Amino acid sequence: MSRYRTTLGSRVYDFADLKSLLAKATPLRSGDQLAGIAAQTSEERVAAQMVLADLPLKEFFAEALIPYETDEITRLIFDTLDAEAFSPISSLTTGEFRDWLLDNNVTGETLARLAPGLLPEQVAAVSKLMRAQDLVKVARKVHVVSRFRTTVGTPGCLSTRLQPNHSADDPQAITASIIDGLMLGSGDAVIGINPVSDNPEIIQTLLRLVNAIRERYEIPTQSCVLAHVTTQMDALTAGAPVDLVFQSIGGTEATNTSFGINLGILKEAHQAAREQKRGTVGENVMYFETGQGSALSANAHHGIDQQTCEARAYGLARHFQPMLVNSVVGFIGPEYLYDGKQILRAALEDHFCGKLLGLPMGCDVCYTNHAEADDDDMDAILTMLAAAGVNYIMGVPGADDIMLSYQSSSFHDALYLRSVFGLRPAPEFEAWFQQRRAALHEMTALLEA
Amino acid sequence: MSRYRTTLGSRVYDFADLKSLLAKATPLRSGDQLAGIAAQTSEERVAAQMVLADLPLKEFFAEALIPYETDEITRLIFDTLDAEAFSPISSLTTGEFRDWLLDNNVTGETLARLAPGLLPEQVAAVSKLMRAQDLVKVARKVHVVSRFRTTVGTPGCLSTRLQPNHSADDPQAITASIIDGLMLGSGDAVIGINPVSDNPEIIQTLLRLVNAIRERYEIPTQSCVLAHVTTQMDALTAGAPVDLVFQSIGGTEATNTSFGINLGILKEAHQAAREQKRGTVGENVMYFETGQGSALSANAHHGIDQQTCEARAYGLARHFQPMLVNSVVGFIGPEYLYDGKQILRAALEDHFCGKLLGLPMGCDVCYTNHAEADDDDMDAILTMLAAAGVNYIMGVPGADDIMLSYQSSSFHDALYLRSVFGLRPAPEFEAWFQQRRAALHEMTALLEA
Amino acid sequence: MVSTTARRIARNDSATRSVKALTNYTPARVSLGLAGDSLPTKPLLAFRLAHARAREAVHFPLDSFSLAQEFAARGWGSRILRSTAKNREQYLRNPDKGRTLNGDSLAELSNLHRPRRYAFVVADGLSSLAVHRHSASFLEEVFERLDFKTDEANPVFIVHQGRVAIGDHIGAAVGAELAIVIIGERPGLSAPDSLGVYLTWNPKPGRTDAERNCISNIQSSGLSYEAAANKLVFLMNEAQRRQLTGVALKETAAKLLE
Amino acid sequence: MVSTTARRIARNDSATRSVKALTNYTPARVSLGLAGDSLPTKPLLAFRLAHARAREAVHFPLDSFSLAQEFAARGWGSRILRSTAKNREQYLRNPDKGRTLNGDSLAELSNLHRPRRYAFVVADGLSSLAVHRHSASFLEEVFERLDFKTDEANPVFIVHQGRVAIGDHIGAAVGAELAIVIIGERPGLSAPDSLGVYLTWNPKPGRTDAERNCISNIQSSGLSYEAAANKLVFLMNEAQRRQLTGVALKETAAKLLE
Ligand code: B12
Ligand code: B12
Repeated sequence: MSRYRTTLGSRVYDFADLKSLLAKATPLRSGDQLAGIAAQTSEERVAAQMVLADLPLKEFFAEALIPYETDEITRLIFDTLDAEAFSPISSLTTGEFRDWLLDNNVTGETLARLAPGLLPEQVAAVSKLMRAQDLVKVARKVHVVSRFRTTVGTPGCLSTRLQPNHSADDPQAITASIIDGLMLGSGDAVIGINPVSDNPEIIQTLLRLVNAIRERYEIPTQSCVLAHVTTQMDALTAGAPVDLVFQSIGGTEATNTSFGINLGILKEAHQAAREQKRGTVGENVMYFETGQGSALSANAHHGIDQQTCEARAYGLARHFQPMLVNSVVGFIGPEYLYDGKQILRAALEDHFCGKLLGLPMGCDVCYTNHAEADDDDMDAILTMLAAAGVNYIMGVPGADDIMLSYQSSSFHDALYLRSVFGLRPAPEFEAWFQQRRAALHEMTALLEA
Repeated sequence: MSRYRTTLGSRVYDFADLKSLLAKATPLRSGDQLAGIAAQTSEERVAAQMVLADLPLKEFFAEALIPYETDEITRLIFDTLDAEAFSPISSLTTGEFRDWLLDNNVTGETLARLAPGLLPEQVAAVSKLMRAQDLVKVARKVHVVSRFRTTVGTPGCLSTRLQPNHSADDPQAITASIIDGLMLGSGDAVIGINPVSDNPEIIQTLLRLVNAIRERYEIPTQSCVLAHVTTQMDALTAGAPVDLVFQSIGGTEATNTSFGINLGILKEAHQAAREQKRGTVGENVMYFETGQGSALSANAHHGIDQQTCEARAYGLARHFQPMLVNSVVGFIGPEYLYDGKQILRAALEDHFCGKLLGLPMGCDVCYTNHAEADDDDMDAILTMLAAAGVNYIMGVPGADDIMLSYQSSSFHDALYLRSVFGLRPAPEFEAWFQQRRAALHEMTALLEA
Repeated sequence: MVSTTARRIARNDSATRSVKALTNYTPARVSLGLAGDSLPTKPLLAFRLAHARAREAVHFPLDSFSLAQEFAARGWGSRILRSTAKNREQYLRNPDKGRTLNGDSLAELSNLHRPRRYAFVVADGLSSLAVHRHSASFLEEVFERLDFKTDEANPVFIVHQGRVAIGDHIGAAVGAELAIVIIGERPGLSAPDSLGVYLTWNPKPGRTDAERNCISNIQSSGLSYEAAANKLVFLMNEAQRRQLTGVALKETAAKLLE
Repeated sequence: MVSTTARRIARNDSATRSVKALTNYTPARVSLGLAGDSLPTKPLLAFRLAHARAREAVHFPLDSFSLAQEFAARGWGSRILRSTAKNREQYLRNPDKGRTLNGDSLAELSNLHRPRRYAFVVADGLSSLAVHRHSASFLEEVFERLDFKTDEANPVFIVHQGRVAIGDHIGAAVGAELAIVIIGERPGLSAPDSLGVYLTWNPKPGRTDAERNCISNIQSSGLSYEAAANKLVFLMNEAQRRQLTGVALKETAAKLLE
């Protein structure tokens, strides 16, 4: 008989351990079903939530989901935890933690102070108890501001990553998309290209391309080419202009191994990028992408539900004071998040968990063509995330990424959110935009070169 | 070969008539599938939308979906149409109408002037072309204000219907729910009881009950008991205090026949209620509920899609300058709106169409236990509707209507929206609430009586 | 802001005390408290549990055999019929299938046709639970008040996957003046077992709901069997007298809250 | 507000003219114009049409027979294999099933085991369209550049419902040093037919993606067959020389945009 147990009516619900309790308490999603760890019935799910609600937060310190010895992320998280920061909530259960988070006296500042004391697992746990509206309400209290050449995440701002990908890394094509985005006010979080190639020479060319545009038009923003981190490091070493260093990360060591990275590589990259001193208003230099399902997809989830794995990825990310973190929430496919409903829920959870853990969270609001979702679902996610105070979203021409083959948010989508919620771009970028708007169409000159 | 025709690739799409074009252009929903009128494939749906987009708005005047001779709603709509009001858009196609609606120079005032010139079918048609975000963006321009003892629908306000139903019409139980709602700031749109009984004596008792509470505590609001309109008229004649007169209405004469009403009955009721002169700040006296699916459910849809039927119900409603109109969007069940996604889409369409036709639209954001939906879906709908500027939502204790057996929005949900969007109750009610809040708990005295 | 005020009030001790008291007066979810402006965790989870269960209740199958036995134990005849809805999924997505009898059932009724006053129909509707819990006891009260005996020739019709309008078909098929459909209402969070009664004069396919009367919420915190039976019998008598049911007929039998 | 500005700019005539020009440079959905701050109706409907079609493309079944014939016409041997995913629904919801061979296919491979350099695998992945359109022409370019002949003993493996990692199983089963998986990438709105290539040294079940290299977006507005073949052959040679694939191996063969 386990410690995680309850009786509802005539049925006894017994949960083997903390990780299966967390998995069963998670709102329904295909990935956890695929992993065979989801609740079998809705009642079982509620039973797990009830047990979880009564679980003292302290107990999470006693039961590492992946042993300290075998996982460097577990080690990183436990070794850097700030026990002092945790003390205001040390007596609470997970359910009481939810109530406390919703309390109007618990402000963004309170939560910012709390962040370093929180385990990702505690944050994942409380998110499982929350309604969508709770995830919005609490997240919007927290403002995590990051800075490089723009200031992203201040209240009242919504930034965008301009994502001008092309299926052959054609510089002119990429330039055309960049111009299109800039003219529509996009690109203040980063101009970030996913290169189709892993060829180091091409990566350098793209880095120089964006840098040249940025310098020529004095655009206050940062650039990034989202190749594998090792390829970016090669480019940096070769003298290419690297602003932000990107990497996909996961919440278990094994996931990251499958991505060809580890803590050491990330630390090196972080240090190298900081030493470039290319930022003007700040020195947040890392850009991370995450997403529910990547651990399971790599058979690296250790029986942990995908949302908890995701929160652990944030536990890793926060170590690097990143400029940008976003979940690419609907990016992989229906095997992890089946439809618009599951993508919405995951988007809100990810944003909430990231913010609570102190990260400058954006979101790639997106879906693939094999998922059960469409643009209406994206509108709901965008709207809820804007209400939740998301730092940034993607800006992809017409929402169609012609290289990554999925649909993200468009430049127009950002305008929708800005107009409905009265949001503005990062202040540096907005000032530039105001000054330069008349001349912006001259940028097409770049294409004649 | 019909006029409604297009070729996509190698496929020819031919739509028999306007109503089937409208049906095929509608976003997927179970009701239209049930009726056998939905598009068979997504491509066919887009084909229909393309043909519809190219259709001049004028042509809607030429083809009444239900013949003038056989349907009194068609007659009402055509007979009262204001051709002058329509003139600014008389040259547009449906697709151009969408673009025009989104234009920032087209303000709420422009749209208010346009309303009397619009056919419900034109509004339904353009809504089918719109994304969810468009439905939000256009609707939020329009402010339809209505007044009785409170002013509902002004910018920055979100009101609630307090819905204190009880499964045996127990006055104490109902009073307890009213007190609970008032204490949480609910009830400024109306205190509206659905009586489980159709017994005229009981209806009168309930009317007197709410009236007494309202008078004793000087609450600036209106009351309503949502029995059949004929039963309310009996009560009014018998001298019971009737503020607003309620009725469920549909968009075809046959639907209304199945509801036991017709235009004549509604006109009588409207006049009788106005003659009471019980309003203080205005004389909007009607409360209508609608909802996609009711026509089909009564086999009274004439092969018209459920969303167009719904818009026609608004075409009927606007004739009575109602105080409140709301779609009970997820109320009936999955046979008409299958899941949270379909309910969300319908809610936004209904709100948009109603507002465009000049109605003070609220929404009963709700679902039944046989539908594929849950509270997270409601949060998305609530959030999007608040962004769209909905006039009011329901306030049901704990979201659980113990008599109607469905889940609506709770008092807490309204607080969520008010806090996230900075919205306030109707001004008269808010002033009262500020003054009386300290004394509100004394209302429990009512229960001892 | 109202929200702030409301919170303050709910926290005010004396207020909290009196707010608690509200739960004595109604089974509705009142006095849930506030976490900030939001629902606290406990009532939130209670709500979710109720939702999980109500969703299950929709799918409980009707055990018509045991229901027929219950009826038989009371000396009543019954017949088990089926609508054209083959299963719950079909029933839910296509209400018309729940409104018509399948071929076998129709055939079975053909030799039952003869002029008669009543056709009593008990249908699962959206809650077989309601039918199992309440239909026998309720019918007992009704039959007591009526000059009426069920037997093999005048059975209670038990219907699988039925909707209200199936009473029109049954009533017409057996030649009844009045169809009385006793049906499981959709399960709610607080009452998964609520029974409704729909009364139709001169039942035949095509009748609209405007031509029926309804008595709803027969369940433990709703209408009692006695009160409901009083109302029904009143309506049945009036229907017979005025030869109609529906909007024009109002139930004025019962006093408030008996 | 940026939105207002952007609108003004897009309406500015000269701006509009130059914005139009952007479409000459990229197939991306640029210069879509503005209706207010929103997407105008025409590009909105074009987007929806593309979505409807891309969703269909996911479900086009692989016609392995005609593909094998195409290969045979070029003098290549081939074998048709199946993963354990029985149908598309299973394939989509359970990627692991697309990563393992079914019993029959495994058995078929057992007599093919012998040391060999390459196992070429052509799998439908998420787009059989991509495989049908590009795999033969692409492989032609590859084979031209390689000292390699396919035949019955060294066939191209055509896989139904396959994922990238199925190359590990096939490669191991037939004893290959290198598995080259040519697979349909997920269909996008603009390219429903994009082909990807994944290269794995010493393939065996359990390899991670960090141990592979990838060449992506072989399609009409992406990488040409020639450029892709150059990259692939470069990587294959380097893999053989350094006895590894994956993160440590960078493709430095091709110049920019050849
Ligand atoms: C989905 C996807 C992912 C998912 C994979 C998880 C999953 N279950 O699918 C996630 C988000 C985890 C991911 C991560 C990365 N990806 Co990726 N990914 C894709 C994408 C969009 C689709 C792949 C697809 O459809 N495969 C076909 C299906 C049928 O097969 P599958 O077996 O289901 O898919 C497997 C492979 O796609 C593999 N995979 C995914 N990405 C990569 C990258 C590399 C280098 C390798 C070897 C394998 C690999 O993961 C899947 C599961 O095993 C492609 C772009 C495209 N249009 O194809 C990019 C793409 C393949 N990825 C790319 C990159 C760079 C990465 C990262 C290295 C980014 C980074 N800096 O961290 C990481 C790490 C990859 C790794 N070593 O695991 C590049 C590869 C460039 C190159 N020529 O090497 C591509 C082309 C996109 C791009 N241009 O940025 N990716
Ligand atoms: C769903 C519903 C509706 C839907 C019906 C459409 C549909 N396809 O289901 C809509 C929204 C259209 C509706 C309308 C009205 N309803 Co109604 N409805 C209900 C509800 C919530 C559930 C019914 C149910 O589960 N039935 C069981 C299923 C298995 O059977 P069914 O065949 O699918 O359902 C049919 C009947 O329910 C019928 N029906 C629905 N309402 C009414 C009302 C009356 C008086 C009659 C005779 C029939 C009827 O319509 C359905 C389709 O034919 C009940 C409350 C409850 N808890 O049961 C109220 C309820 C039955 N309705 C009620 C009322 C008052 C009305 C209206 C008269 C309100 C008004 N002022 O206009 C209108 C018009 C009714 C009419 N004559 O058609 C009252 C009846 C009170 C009484 N004792 O007479 C109830 C009890 C709720 C209430 N207290 O307000 N309703």
